Amino acid sequence: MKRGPHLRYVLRQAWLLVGASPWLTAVSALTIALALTLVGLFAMVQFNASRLLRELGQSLTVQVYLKDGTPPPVAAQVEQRVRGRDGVRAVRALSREQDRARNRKLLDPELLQGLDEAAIPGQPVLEVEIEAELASRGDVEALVAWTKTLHGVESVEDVAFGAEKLRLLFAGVEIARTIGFVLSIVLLASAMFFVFSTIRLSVFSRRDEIDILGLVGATPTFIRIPFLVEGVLQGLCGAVLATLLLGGLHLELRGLVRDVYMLNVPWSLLPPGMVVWLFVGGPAVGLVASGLSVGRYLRT
Amino acid sequence: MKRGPHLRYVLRQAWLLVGASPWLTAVSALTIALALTLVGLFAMVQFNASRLLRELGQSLTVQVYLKDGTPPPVAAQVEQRVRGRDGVRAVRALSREQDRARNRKLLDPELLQGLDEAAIPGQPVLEVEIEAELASRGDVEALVAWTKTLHGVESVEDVAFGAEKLRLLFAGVEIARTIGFVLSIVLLASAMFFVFSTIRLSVFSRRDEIDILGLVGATPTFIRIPFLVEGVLQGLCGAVLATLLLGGLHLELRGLVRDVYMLNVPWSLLPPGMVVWLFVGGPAVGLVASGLSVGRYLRT
Amino acid sequence: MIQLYHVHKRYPNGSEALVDVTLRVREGEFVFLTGPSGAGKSTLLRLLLVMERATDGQILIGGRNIHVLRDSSIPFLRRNIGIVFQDFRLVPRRNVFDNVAIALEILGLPRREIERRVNQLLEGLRLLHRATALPGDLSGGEQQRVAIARALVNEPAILLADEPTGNLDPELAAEIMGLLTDINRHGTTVVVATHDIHLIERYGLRTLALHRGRLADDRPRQPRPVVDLPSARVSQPVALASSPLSSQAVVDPSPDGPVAVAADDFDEGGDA
Amino acid sequence: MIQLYHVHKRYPNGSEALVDVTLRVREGEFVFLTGPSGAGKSTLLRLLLVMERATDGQILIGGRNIHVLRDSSIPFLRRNIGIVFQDFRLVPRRNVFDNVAIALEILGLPRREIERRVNQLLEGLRLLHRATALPGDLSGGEQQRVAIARALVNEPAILLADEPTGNLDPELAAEIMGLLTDINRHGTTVVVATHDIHLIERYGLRTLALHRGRLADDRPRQPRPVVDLPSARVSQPVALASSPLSSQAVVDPSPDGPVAVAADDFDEGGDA
Ligand SMILES: Nc1ncnc2c1ncn2[C@@H]1O[C@H](COP(=O)(O)OP(=O)(O)OP(=O)(O)O)[C@@H](O)[C@H]1O
Ligand SMILES: Nc1ncnc2c1ncn2[C@@H]1O[C@H](COP(=O)(O)OP(=O)(O)OP(=O)(O)O)[C@@H](O)[C@H]1O
Ligand SMILES: [Mg+2]
Ligand SMILES: [Mg+2]
Repeated sequence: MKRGPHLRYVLRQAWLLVGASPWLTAVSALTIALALTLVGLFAMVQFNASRLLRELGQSLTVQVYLKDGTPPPVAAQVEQRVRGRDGVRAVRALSREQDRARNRKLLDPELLQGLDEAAIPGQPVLEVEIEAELASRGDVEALVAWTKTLHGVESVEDVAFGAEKLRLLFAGVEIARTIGFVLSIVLLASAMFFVFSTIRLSVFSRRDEIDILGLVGATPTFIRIPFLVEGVLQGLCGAVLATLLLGGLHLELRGLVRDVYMLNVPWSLLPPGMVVWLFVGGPAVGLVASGLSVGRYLRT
Repeated sequence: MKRGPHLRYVLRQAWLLVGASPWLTAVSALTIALALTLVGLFAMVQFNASRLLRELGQSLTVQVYLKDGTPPPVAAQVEQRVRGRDGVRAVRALSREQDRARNRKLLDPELLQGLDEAAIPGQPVLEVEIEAELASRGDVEALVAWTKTLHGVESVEDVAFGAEKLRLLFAGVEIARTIGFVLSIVLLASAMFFVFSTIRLSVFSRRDEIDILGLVGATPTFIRIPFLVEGVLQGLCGAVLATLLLGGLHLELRGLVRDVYMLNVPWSLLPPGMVVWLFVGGPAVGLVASGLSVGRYLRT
Repeated sequence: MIQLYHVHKRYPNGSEALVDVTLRVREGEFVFLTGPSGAGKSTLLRLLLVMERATDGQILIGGRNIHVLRDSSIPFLRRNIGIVFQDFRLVPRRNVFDNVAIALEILGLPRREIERRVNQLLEGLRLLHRATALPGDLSGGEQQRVAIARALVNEPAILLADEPTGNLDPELAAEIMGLLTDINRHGTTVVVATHDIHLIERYGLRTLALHRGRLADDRPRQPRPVVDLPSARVSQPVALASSPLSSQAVVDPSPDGPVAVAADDFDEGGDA
Repeated sequence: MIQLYHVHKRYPNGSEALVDVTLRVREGEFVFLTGPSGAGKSTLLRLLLVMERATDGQILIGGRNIHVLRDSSIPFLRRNIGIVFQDFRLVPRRNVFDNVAIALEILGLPRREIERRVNQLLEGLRLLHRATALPGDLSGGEQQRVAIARALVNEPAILLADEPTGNLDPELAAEIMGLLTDINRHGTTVVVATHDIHLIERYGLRTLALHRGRLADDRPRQPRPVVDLPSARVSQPVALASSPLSSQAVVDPSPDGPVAVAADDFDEGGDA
């Protein structure tokens, strides 16, 4: 006798549930959308911060300044020693003149006016490209330690390395991550709470119906199924909304980053497969929330 | 005959409304709390960004490097001319040795080992303290233009000014502001929507009661008042919660900023009077939301 | 007191609940309204309370045309009309005492006065021991009596009762009828909608019969009411002196004299 | 079919709704349950449906002790019991057809079968023209008939009816009673709680009287029922042949024979 309801009946009842209180359905769908959007935003920030740091790590170079007048053979010897180290991808030697030419390009043309060539700083330099795995601030410190060992090498006058900048960048990313994480947790918790409680209210506002169904012999499963389907439908609507919202925000943020930082932004700042996750997560949230709330009501 | 209900009756009914569905009341109070917390966070970010920039503007210095070997009289003359300009608060002249001593302090002691005194960079310098009103990125550009005019002055070799850093800072602040603003708008709108709809649901779940009161001769005002009081109570609860939440977040953020940026943080990052605003805004939101929802129901 | 002229009521779904009903109930009258299920009895009472507006025709209550009553005046009309709904319409989240007290809270009576009156009435209806119970925890008959208490407590000029004894045993029904005739004797106009032929026959009062929305019969009051049908088992008459209503009538006690419902009573007074 | 042994029911608020009730209703019997308001009639029916659990004592239905019934078996018990509630308990957001169809949807009957049975029954109860109306748009009597239809539609082994004619005019009441005696004649055990002495007297069936929770009287079936009280105005007997129940009885038609409710019917079957 343990037959479930007909599909036709289920769809009809779920549709009636939606139609009977479109307002409630909209609230639930919107909360789910909001929750998904927040998760999406957080994922987006995480994804892009990681990508940025990975790219930074790939193009990291350390400038090893050699003492002025270091003879080419000694320079070549130093180059050789640096090249042999772990984590070094490439070493490029620049002579005093090459360095000066490079600096001239970097400097303000106005500044250069009236200055003679010799006034432009220049020094023999080894540009060391480092293959670093930059995943945390600890990696930066390790890199700093690594460069310090170069000071012991003869003929090395100075080692320039944007450690301070990197430290600041990491601090910034970390602070953004932490704030984002705390906010996401707070907002996600609230959103989950809302989804749960709106669906619970939806169940609550239909407790007469649920009671009566029970009284005429419906099994808890039979009563539950239309509510679960409703939850899934709300989750789907939420996923659609969240996709639209995130798409809009994505465009907005891309434009912002491009205009303010003048950076070349990759086509998509969204983690791949995110839309799929939204469309899995939305219905799942709806299902779980409605399952919990109907289950709770039916048990008491 | 247009007498309102007794205060005793109103309080009793409002209390019964709360007690009859503590869940709904909790949801409403929490939404209000969330909305207020978000407004508070946004105000906090705004407030601190402005303060930071104002402080930056006050302690801004431009280093005017003079050519090595500039005779003291010429230096004094340049100093005089710079001092005469608009917006200059103070000028301090450093000799080559004073600059070198200062740089030594800044440099890594390890780096200095084995270096002779002369290897430490040093140059006669004018430290120009500028009184700038830094309110927008435009102000930075104006400052850059101002410093450029110093390049024309004879004996000036270079003008160092953290324009790039400032630009970056402003860009960062601006991007944070924009994201914060967009997010706040989105989240506030959702929160307002939720407050409105939870109170509307609360009214909805008591429509039998409202109908019956109307049928026995209660005026719309009489019916409305307990709901309005309930809304105000929910707003008050929301304000208390928001104050606690913001207090907690404030401590958290202060700790974070201090630990990560190693900055000396002022005792309070909260805009003054914010708590008062929370306690005005919470009940106001509750009142308006409940007024709107009861009004709507009573009209139809 | 109550006058209907060619009243029609068609619900949005098309059912014709009332068709060309013209009738008049004088002040202080006691009238039964009867007719088969779906005849339009409840609809007629709903029109009097302006829960629905007539599709056509005129309805006068206390000389005032309620067809053109402003929405803001409706509460003041309703304060003069006590009603017992067929499905009771008690507030589920308020206990018995509060449900009855509502009608007085609305009038802004002092708390002690409210308590005195409500308790007195509940006692008369044998409900005092259930005063703190919620409606959901009452038996059907108990709920019905709470609904009756709420309608009576503010001593209205008109009392409308829809099937007020449908859930009561004959003994209690007789008591309720006693209460209603008592309040009627003090000037209140009473209209009782009922299917209970035995009730109607026993009291021999004026009876309006509806049939498919039309007024099919208007049987005048019988000179000598049949009070003692063998099957009715009427108990001792209700102690009228102890009834809260007899002790303090605010309306004119002469059954045919002018009852204190002026047309202006339905307005919000001078401060409207 | 129904056996109660020393059943007590005390509600959490302390009211003693049933006190030491012992009674037995045999398969295929038709029993009236009567008693003044608050006597415990509805409570007794609620216990049979396991909406409440008895405080003390044993209740057997179809030989099975429902006092120890697992929660998960309750729905299967209820499918064998049709019930008409005193306050109807229709689902407000489903129309008349859907309200009646619920009892069959639960059983997983094919849609066409559901439509056929529901429409036939609605027609018999003169409700077919209101099939798409919501309960809130029905008159009291119409709601009551929908509740009756829902209880009858799945041809239960036991039918419990709480005041099933309280909102019906005598004519319709007689038709409903005809329907109930009809289903009873086909083997269904029927228990009707009512205050209507006239109804009880007319049919002369076994009558159990409760008084303050105690079984005060058990009057056996009268050999010659009085069917034609002058006031009853009973219409022509209901066309039994057209009733959906007579055409396809699932229960044994002999009134005293064993009715097809095995104890196992209340369980979820082999797949539980
Ligand atoms: N809100 C409504 N919308 C649509 N139709 C309605 C509504 N209320 C009542 N009706 C219909 O109007 C007719 C008269 O209903 P009404 O409730 O007045 O009957 P009644 O005489 O009170 O019947 P009963 O004795 O069964 O209570 C019925 O056919 C009913 O279905
Ligand atoms: N849920 C409940 N909680 C507390 N007390 C209850 C509850 N339900 C009923 N009672 C009380 O139990 C007693 C019996 O109630 P029950 O509903 O069984 O009476 P009844 O015989 O059906 O009366 P009526 O003819 O008025 O419907 C009453 O005094 C009632 O107040
Ligand atoms: Mg009616
Ligand atoms: Mg009962």
